[in-house]
Parts: sequence; C-alpha cells; structure tokens
Amino acid sequence: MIDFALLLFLVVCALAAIQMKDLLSAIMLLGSYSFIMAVVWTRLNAVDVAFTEASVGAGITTILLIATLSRTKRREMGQTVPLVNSVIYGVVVMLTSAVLLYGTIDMPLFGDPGAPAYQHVAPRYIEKSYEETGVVNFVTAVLASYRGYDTLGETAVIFGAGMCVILLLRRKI
Amino acid sequence: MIAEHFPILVILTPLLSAILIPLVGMIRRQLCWHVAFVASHIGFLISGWLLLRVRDTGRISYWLGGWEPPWGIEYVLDDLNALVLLVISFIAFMSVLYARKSIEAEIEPVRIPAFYSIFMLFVTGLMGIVITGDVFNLYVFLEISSLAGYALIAANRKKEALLASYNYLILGTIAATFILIGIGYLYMVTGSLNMADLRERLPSLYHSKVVLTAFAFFTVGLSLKLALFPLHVWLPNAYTYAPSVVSAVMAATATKVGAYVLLRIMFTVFSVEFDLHVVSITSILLFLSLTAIVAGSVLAIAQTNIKRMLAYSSVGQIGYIVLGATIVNETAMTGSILHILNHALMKGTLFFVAGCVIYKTGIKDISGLKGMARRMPFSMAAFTIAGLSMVGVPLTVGFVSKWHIALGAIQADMWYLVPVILLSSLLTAVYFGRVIETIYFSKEPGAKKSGSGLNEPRGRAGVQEAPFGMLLPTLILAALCIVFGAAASTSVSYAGAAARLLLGGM
Amino acid sequence: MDVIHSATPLYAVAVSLAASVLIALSGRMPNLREFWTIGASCIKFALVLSLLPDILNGRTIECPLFTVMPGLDLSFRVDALGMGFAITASLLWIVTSFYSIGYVRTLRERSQTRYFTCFSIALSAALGVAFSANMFTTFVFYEIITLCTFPLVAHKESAEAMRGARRYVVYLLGTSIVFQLSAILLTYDAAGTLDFKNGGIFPETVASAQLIIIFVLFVAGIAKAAIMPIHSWLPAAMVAPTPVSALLHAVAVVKAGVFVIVKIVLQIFGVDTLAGIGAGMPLAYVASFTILVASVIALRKDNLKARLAYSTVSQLSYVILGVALLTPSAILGSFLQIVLHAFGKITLFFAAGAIYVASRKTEVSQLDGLGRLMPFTMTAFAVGAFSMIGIPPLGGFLSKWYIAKGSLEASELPILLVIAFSTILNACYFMPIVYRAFFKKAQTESAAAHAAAGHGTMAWAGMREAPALMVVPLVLTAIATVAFFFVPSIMLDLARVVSADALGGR
Amino acid sequence: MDLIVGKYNYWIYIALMMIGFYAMIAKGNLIKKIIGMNIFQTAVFLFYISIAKVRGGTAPILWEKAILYDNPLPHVLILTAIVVSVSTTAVALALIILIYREFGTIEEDAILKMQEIEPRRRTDSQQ
Repeated sequence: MIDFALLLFLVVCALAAIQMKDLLSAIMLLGSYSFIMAVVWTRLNAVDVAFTEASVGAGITTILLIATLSRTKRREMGQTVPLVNSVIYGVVVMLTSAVLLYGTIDMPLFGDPGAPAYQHVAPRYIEKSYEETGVVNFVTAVLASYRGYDTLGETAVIFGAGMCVILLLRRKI
Repeated sequence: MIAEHFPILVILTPLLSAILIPLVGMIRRQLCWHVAFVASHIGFLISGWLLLRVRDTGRISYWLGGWEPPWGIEYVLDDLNALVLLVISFIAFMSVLYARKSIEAEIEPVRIPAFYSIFMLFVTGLMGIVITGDVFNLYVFLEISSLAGYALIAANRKKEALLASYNYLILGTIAATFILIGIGYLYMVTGSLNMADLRERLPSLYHSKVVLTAFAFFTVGLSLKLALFPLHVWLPNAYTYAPSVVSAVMAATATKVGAYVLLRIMFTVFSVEFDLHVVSITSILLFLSLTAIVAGSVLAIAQTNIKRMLAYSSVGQIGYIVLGATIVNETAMTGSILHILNHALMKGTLFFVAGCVIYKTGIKDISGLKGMARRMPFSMAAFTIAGLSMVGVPLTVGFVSKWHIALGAIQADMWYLVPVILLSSLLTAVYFGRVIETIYFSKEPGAKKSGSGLNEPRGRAGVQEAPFGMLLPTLILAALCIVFGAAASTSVSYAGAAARLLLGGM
Repeated sequence: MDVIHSATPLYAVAVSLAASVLIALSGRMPNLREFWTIGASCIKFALVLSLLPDILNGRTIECPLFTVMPGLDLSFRVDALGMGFAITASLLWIVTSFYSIGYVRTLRERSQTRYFTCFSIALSAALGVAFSANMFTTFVFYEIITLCTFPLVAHKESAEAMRGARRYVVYLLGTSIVFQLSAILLTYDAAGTLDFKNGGIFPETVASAQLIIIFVLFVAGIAKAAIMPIHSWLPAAMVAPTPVSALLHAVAVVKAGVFVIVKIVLQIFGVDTLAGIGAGMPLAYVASFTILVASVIALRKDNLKARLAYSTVSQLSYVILGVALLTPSAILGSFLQIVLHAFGKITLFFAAGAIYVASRKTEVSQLDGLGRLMPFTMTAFAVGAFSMIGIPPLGGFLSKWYIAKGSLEASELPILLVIAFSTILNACYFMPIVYRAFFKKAQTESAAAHAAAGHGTMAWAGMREAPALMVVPLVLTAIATVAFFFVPSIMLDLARVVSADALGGR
Repeated sequence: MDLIVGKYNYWIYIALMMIGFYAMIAKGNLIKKIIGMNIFQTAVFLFYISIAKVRGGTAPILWEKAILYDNPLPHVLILTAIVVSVSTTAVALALIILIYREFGTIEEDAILKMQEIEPRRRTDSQQ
C-alpha cells in the first residue's frame, strides 16, 4: 500500500512542479519528485539506481537548475496559450498515452517471475556473473564488464556535456 | 592482429581524439585541428578497410570485452552499415578539412578546442549508432551525438542558433526518450537487447500489443530524428543558423543516420513481413514520405535564405530515402540506400559552398548571389554540379538514386509514384535553377557594365575564392557527385547487396 | 549486319567538347579562341565523314564507352539514320562558326567566350544524340543540349531574354524529366533493355495499352520536336542571337528532337509494333494539325524570326508525319526532310541575322526594297524560302515528294491534302517577304537607319551587305539547297539504307 | 482485478510521463520545459525499474539466502540513462543562460516576438 501511496505522491509532485508559477518552488518540487522516485526504486530493490537518482537526479539537477535560475528569471510569466495550440498539445498527449495504455494490455504482470525479460539474458548475469567477474553486485558486474561499453559511452556523454557547457558558456579571455 | 579490433578502433579513434583535443588545446590551440584531422582521417581509412573486408568475408561480428552476444554488446558490420559508416567517416573527414578556416571565422579562438572536441564526439556518436548491434548501446550513442549536435548548432552563439538549438534539444530528447521506451518495451517481452537476437525472438510476438507499441514509438522517435515531414520542424532553423561546417556535416550525416536506424529497425530488428502485413507501416510512411517530398520542395522554393532553402530541400530528400524503403523491393531499396550516400555528397557540397560564400562575403540571401560566378567560379561550379545532381540530371549521383527508386516503384506496380518523384525533380529544378541563374546571369550589383566586344574582361582580378582549405573538400565532394553518378556500378552493387540484406526475408 | 568497332564516333563527339575547354581557357585571345572553334568544326566534320563509306555499305559502327550502372550504358552506335543527322549538324557547324564569328564581332556581343563554349558543347551533345546506341545515352545528351543551350538563349541577359530562356528550359527540362524519363523507365521495365534495335525492342508479351502509354509519354516528353501543344518554347527561344537560332533552333536542337522521335518509332517500337497498336496514324494527325496551325500562325507574325520559328514548328512536323505513316517512301522522305529542312532553314535564319546586322531590321514589314541593298542575302533567302515551300528545282521538293508518295502508299488521302494545303500556306507566308524585298520600294526612313548602322563592308553600288563572314556562309548553304536537288545521291542512298533498315527488321 | 493491481506501476508511469510530456511541448517557459523533461525521462526510468522487479526477489546482490534476484539488467541501463538525462539537462540549461543573456527573457513567446522584428532590421542593415 505504501508503494501505491508513494506513486500517487509522485503524480502530485509532478503536477505541482509543472503548475507552479514560481520557478524556484517548481525546481524544489522536482527535487522532491526525484527523491520520492529514489525511494520508490529502493522499494523496488534497485538500490544502485536509487542512490544515483538521489545524488544525480535530485542533487545535481536541482543544483544546476537553481544555478541557472540565479542567472535568469525566477517567475514564469502567465502566458495565454492559444486555444488551438492547447487542443493540439492535448490531443498529442492523449494519443501518446492511449498508445502506451494500449501497450500495457499485453504486458506481463508487474513482478511476474515468468516474464520473458526474466527468462532470457538476465539469468546468466544472476547465475554466472560472480564466477565470471568476481563481483558480488550483479549490477556492477554487468555495468563494468558485460555491458562495459555502455558505461564507456556514458562517460563520453558526461565528458561531452562538460565540453558542451564549456563551449557554450566560456567567455572571451 | 590489430585489424581484428578495427570495429572498436573506428569508434575509439574519434572518441580518444575528443578527449585529447582539449588537452592539446591547453598547450597549443592551433594543434587541435591537427588532432581532429588525423583522427578523422584514420577513422575514414579504417571504415574503408572495413567495407572492403565486409565485401570479402561477409558480416563481421565483434564482441566487446569478449562477451558473446546477447549477453555482451556486439558490434556488427554488414553490407549496409559498412557503407553508411564509410559515408559518415568520409564526410566527417572532409568537414574537418573544411572546418579549419571556416570555424576560425565563426567562433572565438578560445572556444575552438571545445568545438573540435565536441565535433569529434558528434562523429563518434554517429559512427557508434551505425556500427552497434545492440539497441541500448544505440541509444547511448544517439544521445552522445545528439548532445554534441545541440552544442554544435549553438557553437556560434548567434541568437537564432541558440533558440534553434534549444528547440532541437527538446524535440531531440522527446525522440530519444521515445526510442528508449521502444527499447524498454521490446526488452520487456523478449528479454534481449541484441538486434540479431531480437529478430529471432520477435516473430512469435508480432501480434503482441507491447511489440506494436514499441514499434510505434521507434517509428515516431526516429521520424523526429530524421526529420520526416510533419516532424521536421526543428530542422530548418537548426541548419540555417548553425555554423557553416556544422550545417554541412549535420545535413550530410545526422539525418542519414536517422534514416539508417529506421531501416535497421524496420528491416533488421523487425522483418519485412511485420512491416507489410502486421502493421502496414510502409503505407503510412509511404504517404508521409510523399508529403515530405512535395512539401519540402515547395517550401524550399519559397525561401530566400540559401541555407534555409537547402534545409527544406533536405526535408524533401529525406522523403526520397524513406520512400525508397517503403516501396519494399530490391530496386527501390537500393535506390534508397544509394540516396543516403548520394544525398550526403550533394548536400555536403551545397552547404560547403554556402559556407564558402558566407566566409568570403557574408551573403546569406539568394538575391545576394548575383554574378557570383565571376567572383567565386570554383565554388559556384561545385554548387552547379551538386544542384544539377539534386535535380537528377543523368551522369550525376542524383539520377542514379532516383532512377532506382522510380524503377522500383514501377516494378512494384506503384505507377502513381513515378509522377510524384519526377514532378518533385521538377520542383527541385525550379529552386536550384533560380539560384544557378542568379549566379551566372544576373549582373553583379554595383559592377560596371561587364565586358563588351572583343576585350571582355575575364574578371580574374575580381576572383575572390574561398581559401584552399575550404575549397578543396567542396570540390572533392562535387567531383564525387559526378564520379559516383557516371560510374555508378560499384556503388550500385554495394547498395544492392545492402538492399538484399535488408529484404533478406522476401 | 556487319558491325565494326571503332572509336571514331567518340572522337567526333569529344573533339568539340575538348574544343570547348580550349575556348573557355583562351577567352582573352579572341583569335585563338575562334581558331579552336573553326578547327574543331572542321576536324569534327572530317571525322564524321570518314565514317560515311562504311555506313553506305550497310555496316554499323559500334563504340561502347562505359557502364553507368548495370543496365545503363553510355554507348555509341552509328547507323544510317544517325549518320544523316551527324553529317548535317557537323557540316553546318563549320558554316555557322564563320557566320557566328562575323555576327558576334560585328555586334560586339558580350560574353563571347561563354557563347562559343556553350556552342561547342551543344554540338558535342547533338552528335552524341545522333550516335547514341541506346535511349539512356540519348537522354543524357538530350539533357546536355537543353542545359548548355540555356546560356545561349539567355545570352542577352535582358529581362525578355531571361523570360524566353526560362520558358525554354522549363518546357524542355520539364517534359523530358516528367514524360520522357517516365517513358524510359517504363520501357526499361517492360523491355529490360534500352538499346536501339531496328524493329523494336519490346517483347510481344507487353500489353498494347502499356505500349500506347509509353508511346504517348515519349512523344510528349520530346518537346524539342515542337509538336503542338508543346511548341511554344521554340518561338520563346528566338530571343537568342541569330546564329543560335539558326544552328540550334533550326538544326541541332529541334532536329535532335525529331531525330529522337524517329529513332523511337523505328528502333524502340519498330514499325510493326507501332502498326500493331495503331499509334502511327494518330501521331500523323497530330503532326498534320501542327503543320497547318503553325503555318497559319506564321502567316500572322510580322517579326521575321518569329515567322521562321513557326515555320520551323510546322516543317518539323513533316518529319514526324513522314515517320508516322510507317511506309517506306514516307520514312525516306522524313529522313530527307531532317537534312534538307536544315539547309533551307539555316539559310533563312542566316539571312535574317544578316539583315539585322546590316540594317537592324527585325520585322517583315520593314523589308521593303531590301533586295537591292542586300542582293546576295535576299537571293539566298529566296532560295531558302522556295526550298521550304517545296518548289521543284530545290532540295525541299524531294522530301515533300517522298512524304506525299508515302501518304499514297499508306492510302491516306487526307494526309496528302494536308501536304498540299500546307504548301500553299508556306507560299503564303514566304512569298510576301521575297516580294517585298525585291519588288517594293524602300521607305525613306529606313535609309537613315542604314546610315546609322553602317557596318556594311561590301559597299559598292549602294549595297549594304553584312560582313563577308556572314554572307558567304549563307550563300553556301543556299547553293547546297539547290545542289541537293540535282545531286541527291549520297543523302538518298543514306535514306534508302534508313528505310531498308527500318522495314527490313534487321 | 489482477489486471489492475498487476499493472498499476505501468499506469502511473504513463501518467507521470504524460505530465512531463505536456510540460515539454506546451509550456512556454524554457526552464519549465526542462522540468517537464526531467519528469518525462524519470518516468520512463520508473518503467524500466518496474520491469526488473520480480515478486519475492531481492536486490541483485549475491546473497546466500536469496531465492530469487531482481533482474539486474534494467538497473544497469537506467544507471546509464540517468547520467544521460542529467547531461542533457546541463546542456539545456547552458543554452537557457545564453538565451537569457541574448534576449533578456526565457519565455518562448517573448523571444519569438523579438525574433520577428529582429531579422527584418538585420537584413536591412546587411544590404
């Protein structure tokens, strides 16, 4: 039950974050959204991910957003979206969610051990990764060795983002 | 032997150079370009070697870290992506060559190391997307190239470029996330992320609603990435305001890679049978691509800014690539794949020339090109060649791909496509004809009465060509437009092999 | 029957292409530049002539070049039909070269280098069309003609010239891309080859409805033949300098058009196939319509060049008419018409140009009494005009005679009436010009114009002829027109070979 | 009933995603869009993590008493994706700062209005 409550709380946070006119509050709400998400993931046994989300998602993102806010404006202007546009946006969102909901019909049940994702590829990580890599944490094992190149790519992304920010924000000397 | 590791080296070379460049830049800023040049050259050579290798021995599978797929990540080279890889690495090589002067003029010196670093990351991302055989790895590389792309567009920090970049970022992120959803859905029902493995496991699940949803998200996400007509909105501004070399390299490669991934997902991960009979996605895409072809051309006619015109023309040409794929027969698919190569050459040339003009004169509008043929004869010759090629004049590359697509349409009994293809050629002729006419026939503003009688001045004194470093890649690409147009047997046979590979199940 | 392999056709095509490069490079030395033109034209004619004996002996000469892509080759093959066109074009090029030099120098035209360069390329392409071994090669050269004559038509770069040139290129390029290319694609799809072959290339399995579609597309796609209603580019192109109108719009371009149609009738479809689907007679009636209507329009034109242009439209359709009748004499006549009309019409255009150069007159109504001022020119004009009408001691009579005979063979009396009636119309629009020139007194105001122009070099006895460089060529072509009637042997021999080839189904 | 209880995680993820998606496309404030983007992406991550969950499973760390482990692979993927997401945010924010510097506002409407006037003035001065 607590899981469900957390999820609902997520929705509330998300809604509040996008509705808040004061951007600082919105950012704070986003931060708490991330934190709750981290909690949800802990409940789902995704400890590593939850930890990353708490530090990176809730921590760094919030800091970055606040830093940006300090250089720009704090309040969102109350703009009037033309009716046509908001109808179009609404339709796009509705359509997307309709497709997604349609997709859930054939989905395996949540937590079903017989789900296909649990039958293929993953078993080897669980059964063999300790033998093959010597790491007790399967996530780390997969991250560092089986799919090590994703991690390399991830590093490249961070590096790239860093360079991007340098390229964009570096002032003339 | 080191050659065995070429599939990973071709990715690592630009990646390492991206890291090396800022370090070198701390010592000597001028050296950054050299590093990028060498790295992109090596990348090009390796890609060439890999293509030949694939032709000799067939599919190459490279297991990263030695883990066999589907547990580890696999890099795959086959007839299709070896070709695309070569195109990308070649265009990247040419662009680096071109960038040296062009970038000096458009970006402050202090930010140049970062620029080259990101440029190489961009290339890394694109090449990674092409070479990988793992859908999630594809997502990672997609994000590398996208992030780099956003920054590159905004690299000149022009007002409009910033906004264009931001909009592209928003739409690009939506696209990437849609693709991520697609990947997640496929993973959920198959447990696998490896393309070859997915292909084996999917057929029994073709009617699963999860798979259908996954496919829908892949298609929408990729259509956004490759700027298929109604989802092209980010493209014109991005191409118009980006630094010249960035417009060129993005137009020539980024959307092509999007098209490549679409082909991969449609025909390698899924199968022809699925596309045609389960979702009949081909007819939807067929319709969209036809709209793209016509709308892109019409919008291009309406433009006054050269780069914007070229950008809209890209929208139309992307339509051709998708059209060829959706006809679903070997000839049309060959045309489609050829168009990936050919359009890279043509659009690369055109954007290069636009960059040369901007570099030399700052002119951005078509009307400003009056009498430009006298001032920049070589650039304008290149523009003319590429323009004629876009129209599809025989003996140029544009003809080869259009011929295949149109012939494929006839063979597939889709006669009605032929007039559309040919009419849009005509529209293309209109907007390129207008530019070419301006270049050659309109008198230069302010120029005195040009030549009379026997002693007409040849105007050599008035020649103000772009620097050699920019001209050379432009002319090489223009020359290739003719070489691959007049002697197309090789490229046709390569593309044909790739087409057979994609349609293998037919 | 006998096939000889020889590279001479290639040399014949290439010589003027090479010349165009030399011309472009020696732009600052007009005399050297003109030397290249003259030299190339003479060499070209000699090369073409050297092929003649073999052709007359019933052999064909093949010269494959290279494969553009599988199924599409660039290749030359010379047969009697192509030979006739090639001889006409290359012989008249020599004459036109001299005339052009006189014309542009006297008028101090601008961009002379561009003019001669494009002229050379156009001739190359015309010969390329004449020697094509397949429809693809034809298409390539056909397009090259269109593109490289655009600068010639737009030569003056005035608003009017640009308008005319645009209409010219839109019609020619538009129809060739949309219709001709469709037809080629469909042909390739149906026949699996594009190689010309006497008797046709379509297998018997192809449905006749499909053949009719292809045929209509071909006819619509070859706008250069100026069949109504796609003729209006030709009068529009009259804004070009007169030598251009003379050689290109009386000889090379339009003849390329009708030549290609003849080629398609005889060597893509074949006489039997066309008779089988009953496409011959409708085409004959379309041609008849064009003959009559264009003549009537010509009657109403006061501008001399416009009148000649419509006369060309009308005369061209004789060729189409002849070949559409599908009988031996008619085919023979239509071949003769290609050659003989060329000589007659070039004389007329030369004369029109000479009149303009010497007296700046462009309208028929201004020509009163000009026969006394320009006796050579106007006599030649009269000869050309009589040939057009088809008065016996002149070449033009022969072709009309054979076509008329052909119409009897086909027992098509209406066609015979058309020919008779059109002859009367021809007389109606040519005779007044001759009459005005020789029998009417000059108006006074024109005397002032002469004084103003004052470029006459042969100024004796009140004559104000154009420079000898212009007058001599036009007298020569007029003499040739006469000579053809009395010594028709070579052309008649060629024509017999053509007719025999076409009907013998070799 | 099973259907509802069995899939609510997925439904919540869809709801969250749509909230973020709507903010991304409909909000005019550039920072708001980024907030939406974060919600949007994190929602997808939730979906991945939900796939990984197995009823009765324990965290995917070697443990003698464990009967079932959760699927480690989605965790790995999402670790990467989170980093990608924050990188994108960083680049977007850098852009926003620059845009603010150039235009003095971060509202799309206002910027577009300024752009409409701008190019005309600039092309005039160019020629």
